Amino acid sequence: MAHHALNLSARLAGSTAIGVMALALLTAASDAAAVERVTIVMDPSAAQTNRAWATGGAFDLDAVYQRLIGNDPETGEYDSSGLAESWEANEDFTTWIFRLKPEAEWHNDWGPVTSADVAHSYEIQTGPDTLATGVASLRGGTAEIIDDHTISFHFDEPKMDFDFANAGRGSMYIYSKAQFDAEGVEGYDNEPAGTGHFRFVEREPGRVLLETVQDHWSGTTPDFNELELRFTLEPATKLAMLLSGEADISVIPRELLGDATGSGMEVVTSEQPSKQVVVMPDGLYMKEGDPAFNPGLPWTDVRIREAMNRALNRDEIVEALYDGEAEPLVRYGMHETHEGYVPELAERFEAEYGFDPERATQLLEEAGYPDAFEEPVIPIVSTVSPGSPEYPTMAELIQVYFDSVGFQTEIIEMDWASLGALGRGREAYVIHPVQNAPIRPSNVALTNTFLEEGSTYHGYEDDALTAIVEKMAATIDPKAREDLMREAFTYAFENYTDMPMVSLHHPVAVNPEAIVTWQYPGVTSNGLSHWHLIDTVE
Amino acid sequence: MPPPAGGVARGSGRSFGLASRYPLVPITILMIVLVIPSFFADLIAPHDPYAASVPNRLEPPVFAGGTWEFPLGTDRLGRDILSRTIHGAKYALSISLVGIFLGTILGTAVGLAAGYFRGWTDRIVMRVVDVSFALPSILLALALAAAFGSSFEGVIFVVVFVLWSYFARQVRGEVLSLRERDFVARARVAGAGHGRIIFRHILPNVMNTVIVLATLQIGVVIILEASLSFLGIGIPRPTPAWGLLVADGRALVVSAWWVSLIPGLAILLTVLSVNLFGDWLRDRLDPKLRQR
Amino acid sequence: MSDSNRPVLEVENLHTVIATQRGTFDVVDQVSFRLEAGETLGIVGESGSGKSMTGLSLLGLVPKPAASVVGGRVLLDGEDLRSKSEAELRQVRGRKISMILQDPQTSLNPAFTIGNQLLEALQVHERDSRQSLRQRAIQALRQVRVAAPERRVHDYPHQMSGGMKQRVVGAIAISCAPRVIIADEPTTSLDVTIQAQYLKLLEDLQRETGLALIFITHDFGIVARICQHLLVMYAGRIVEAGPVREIFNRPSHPYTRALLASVPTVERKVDRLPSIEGQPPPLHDLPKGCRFAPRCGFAETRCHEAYPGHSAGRSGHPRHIVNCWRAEEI
Amino acid sequence: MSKFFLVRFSEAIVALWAITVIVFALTHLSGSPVDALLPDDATPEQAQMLIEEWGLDRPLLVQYFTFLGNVLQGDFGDSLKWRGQTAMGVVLDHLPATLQLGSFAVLIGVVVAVPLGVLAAARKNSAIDTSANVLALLGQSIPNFWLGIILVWLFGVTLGWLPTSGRGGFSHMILPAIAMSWFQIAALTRLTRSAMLDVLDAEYIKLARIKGLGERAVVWKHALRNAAIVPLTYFGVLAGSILTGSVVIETVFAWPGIGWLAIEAIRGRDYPVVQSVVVVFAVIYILANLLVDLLYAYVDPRIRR
Repeated sequence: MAHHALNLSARLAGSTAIGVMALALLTAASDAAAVERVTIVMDPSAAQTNRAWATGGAFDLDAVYQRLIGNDPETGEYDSSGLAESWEANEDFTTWIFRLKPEAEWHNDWGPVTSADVAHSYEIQTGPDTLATGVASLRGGTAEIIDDHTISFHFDEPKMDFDFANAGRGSMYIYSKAQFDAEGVEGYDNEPAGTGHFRFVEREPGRVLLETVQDHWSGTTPDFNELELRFTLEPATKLAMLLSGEADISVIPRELLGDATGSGMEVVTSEQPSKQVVVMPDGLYMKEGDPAFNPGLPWTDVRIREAMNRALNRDEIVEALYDGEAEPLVRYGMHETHEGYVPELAERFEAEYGFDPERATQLLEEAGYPDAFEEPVIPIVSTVSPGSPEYPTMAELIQVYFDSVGFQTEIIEMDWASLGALGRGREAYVIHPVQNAPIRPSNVALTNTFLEEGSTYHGYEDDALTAIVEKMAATIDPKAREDLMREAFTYAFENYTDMPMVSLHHPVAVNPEAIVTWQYPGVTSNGLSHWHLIDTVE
Repeated sequence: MPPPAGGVARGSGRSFGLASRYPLVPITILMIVLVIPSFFADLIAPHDPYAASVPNRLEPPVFAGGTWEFPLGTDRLGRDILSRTIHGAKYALSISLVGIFLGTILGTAVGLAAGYFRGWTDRIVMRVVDVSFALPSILLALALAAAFGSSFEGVIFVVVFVLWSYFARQVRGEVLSLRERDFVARARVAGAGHGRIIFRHILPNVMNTVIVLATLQIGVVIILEASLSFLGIGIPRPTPAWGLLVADGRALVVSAWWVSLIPGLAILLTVLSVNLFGDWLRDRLDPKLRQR
Repeated sequence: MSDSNRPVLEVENLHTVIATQRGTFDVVDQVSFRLEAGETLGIVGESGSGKSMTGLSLLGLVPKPAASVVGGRVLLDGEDLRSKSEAELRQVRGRKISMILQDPQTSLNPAFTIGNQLLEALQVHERDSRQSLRQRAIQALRQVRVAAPERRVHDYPHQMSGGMKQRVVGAIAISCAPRVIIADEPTTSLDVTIQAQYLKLLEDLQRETGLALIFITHDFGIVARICQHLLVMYAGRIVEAGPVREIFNRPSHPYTRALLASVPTVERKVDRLPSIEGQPPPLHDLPKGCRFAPRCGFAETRCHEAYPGHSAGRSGHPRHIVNCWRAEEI
Repeated sequence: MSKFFLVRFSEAIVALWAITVIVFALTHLSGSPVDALLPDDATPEQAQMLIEEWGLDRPLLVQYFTFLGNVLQGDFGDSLKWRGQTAMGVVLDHLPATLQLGSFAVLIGVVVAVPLGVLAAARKNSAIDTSANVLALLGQSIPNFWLGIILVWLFGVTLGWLPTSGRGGFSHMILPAIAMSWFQIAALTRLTRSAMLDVLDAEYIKLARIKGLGERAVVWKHALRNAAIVPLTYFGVLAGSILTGSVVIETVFAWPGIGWLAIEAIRGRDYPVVQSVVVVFAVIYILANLLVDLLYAYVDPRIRR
């Protein structure tokens, strides 16, 4: 009997082994043909749904649905690769007109794309239950259908970033009105029909399967038949999937890229930087009369903020957190491809922000904290944010630097949402990392970062800067705007509103046996786009 | 997260032979890996466990091509893994001791009351125990961490939550049978009050069981702490708690395996020895076994 | 006594040891006896005297791995069981020699019906149709006077009384019609009336089947009632052996005498062995000489120095043997 | 019998109710879904609109009774994170994956641990006993996520024998099930062994040998049938640990079950889904323990009446 049981398990193991071998043979056989299915493994998006307006921007069906405005795959600039062939705003940016491509058509025979679809999409995406990113840039307009392929939006106030809201980082994906009229929103849930290069096949827990639309209306067709998205959180597992051939493309943390290339994989990165990372001394609600102002925060003192910056050895940070693969960041929200770029700041950076622990200690002394810093303790948030696996290590490293110049610090573990809640409650009296992903137009970045009604993850507010940014937001004249932006960036630079860390491209690891290359600019919130440009091995 | 060493301790009656033959081996390992480092970490550890040195990051251990400067290698920030693992013993020991102490006291008290008074007390207590068994502890831990942030106290709370109901159930069972025994009846006839019967007559008789069970939970608690760290709700960094060290280094399992392997070995050795020692203790203390 | 017949069971110098942490010790030593068909042999002794272990040694079922039979011969119908392999021994157990255990409450497996357990005993040894084996099982129950055996086979042990269970154990023992049954204190845990019934049953069975019985007990009343021969054991060795009547009339070993002293008439039932001053010696600390010497009122120097050999019992009966230096003096 | 089950049933309902209260309180304590689901650059105004839309600004008690009222009608609300699906629907979508993996893990546990425990007991202090001892101790000494990752690398990447992760054919189940059952194997082996040792000393085992039964029948039929009650008790605990274990294992192996779902939901503050997960889990736990009671009666005829 005892032997019997052992035999049973031996037989079980045997049959499993045979099964595995058969499986291996099958995969080997299909390898001979061109790549049939491209599998990408990535972190699960925050919201798994077919409704784009119920996501914060990382939308699983980005390859299925399209927006009005496209982005150039190389430069990331707006182009006509979206559903609109052209668009323009009037002089004071209160009216925007979009002309749609007449040849664009819906999957599953829902007909051509019309202005009615756009008006319908605008309505559902700006509803009260929307989670969409930048919805403030969308709201407040009335859609006017001029003809089947022309639509305009009218606003009471200038809406200068409406194009941004309709391009890569925006979430204004266009949904079919015809499908909605026929099936309601459940139609989107069950059998979503888009206009992109890939058609929805099925969504299962942990996985989305898409198929290539043959003879796509745009005239281009990807060279593979299926696109599979797999969602996995564990970095080691994502790497394992790539190395075992289960995934062709893997979105893994930078520190694992070396492991991937060491095993024969290759790294593809976004054409443009896809995000800027800073560490934010939050909770600086310093506008006159703000009840949330906390004078007890040491970093209300600009000298302390400079000392914090001086304490950081940015070369080491790049080395330790980004494997040396990152560009230095000079000013959060500022980028040379956008308005208001101040080139001199880069030159001043070393002198004013450079690593200088002695200067930092001296600044502490000047600010009234001689002989190191007893009280209060500076809370550094260690958090996990999707797409930023390095944050916890960053918190530890910052603590090391801070401690070494005389700060007293503690690390507080907090999930990203709880940090947001602190900000919303205007009591984010903590130091924490935050990112600008993708790098947004300067006006969006400035209003988001420095105004009270901006994002809850930013907390530097003072009267002078608020005045500059509000004035900029209300200004239409391009030259005047440019000047105000430069003024705002310079002011922020000189007042050490944050600790600039790095500017990053978005890398993915690919299996060279399946993937030749993939060109994407890095303009979406998770950095990925232009799925049809995945080029597979013939 | 593993369940408490459920029936493992209870009912497992007789231990494997190894422990009873060589009780000194697990005790020695425990001393070396857990106890001595806990008390003398500052003396033994070659480096400050928090001192980072980026240029020395991810140095391999000396037996894998590293240098004696960092005998067991360094982590992402160039911190000495040997020193961090040595200091980690403190946290392993304190979490286990505090968590098990509180969980045991609470569970034993409740179990004593339920088993002794029976009736409604018992019914209510056992329903609460049922609820706490049916409530997934890991979700509780996640919710608590989201509400209050993760902390040493939070980990202790989860440990106590996992353990108390288990102890309550075991102790109640023992008490139910004890209270029918002659010496309890005699004490009652002699006019002893409830308090006296419970503390003088019943408690001493369940103590052995409780001590053995508590010892065997040390391993459970250390593994639990590791699971909580895996979920990012364990002891906050940069504290070098073993679970956190293993969880933190897990992504580097291929290229810098030592980051998670070394603290992992510390966990393995400790839990292994604790279980062996617990087996030995059970052989010693369990009266049912002594007859044999 | 029919000396012309070959004995059913002949045991020579049986030697069983037990290994403990303190070393290896004799639990059964120099035990020899013979048993003829239809005969009943009683073995008496205090707890730990090795009487149960002797029974188990005969079957080769001493608790492993601690204990093992290391010497002697056990001839059952002329075949030496000691030279048989475990597989061959299994053929003998239950079929030629069987055993009834002390506690009926625990000797039946609670998880199976008694019919199942009876049937199993038969199936091991008999190649016959399930149906006819079933009939034999019922027949065995009937033999042990279980009422309505056809219905009882479906019962679980917990549905029966203690006496009834012991009958079932008896039925299992006789089901394959063995030559020898070892009954290890089978009536100790039964109350007095049931005990008497059970003894009667054993006697009846013995008469019907001619089997030989080894009756392990500490109750001289029972010995007097059903045994023809008797072994008195102390600390693993036989101290006195012989026909019951001869030993009762002329007990020759001080130990036997002490035992019998508290049993004035053979008719009186005694539940426990009468108390004798002192404790039997622990296995790990056996005296060098006579093992009873430390408790013996007659002990002299030689008793403490060497173990006495066999000598004739005081009755003068040829099979009455005693191991005592002073057997003739006292 | 029916009274017994009636009492058990009503107690289960009360327990479930208590669990909903605790979970409701905890999830609401843990923060607002708005913070978890909105993008980083969402404005406070956008957050406020959502709070009103989802009714999160109403008193907690009002929210609880609304929830309870809906639950009594079988409605656990709509998921906030998996928009377009009901909360219970999301849970039921993920449940089969966990049940499949969980039952396979339990099966592995039983198939490995019970024979191992039996053999270890039957040949006490033999090589098998020692190996079982070592295995059991090792199983309890390694954090399961770490074991999971090592299994992935060894069998998924280095040897390439098995898929690393995800749900698919039978082969996908092997590694996660082993990682999940590892600890259980350890516990179950020890339990079975000690229960067997107790039983092997019993008189009826002696009697079975006296009958001339072979060791196999003695050990595997007579002893195991009686020893089985102890590992069976553990089955109840096992059922309870499936979800707990699955949280970690499903994350490592990207297995889309309710353990993974539970984490996602609690991180996304998706109250309706968290509540549904917990209720489903509690129901599974209660059912499993009911099943254990029934199996008891099968194994031990003394309880049957």
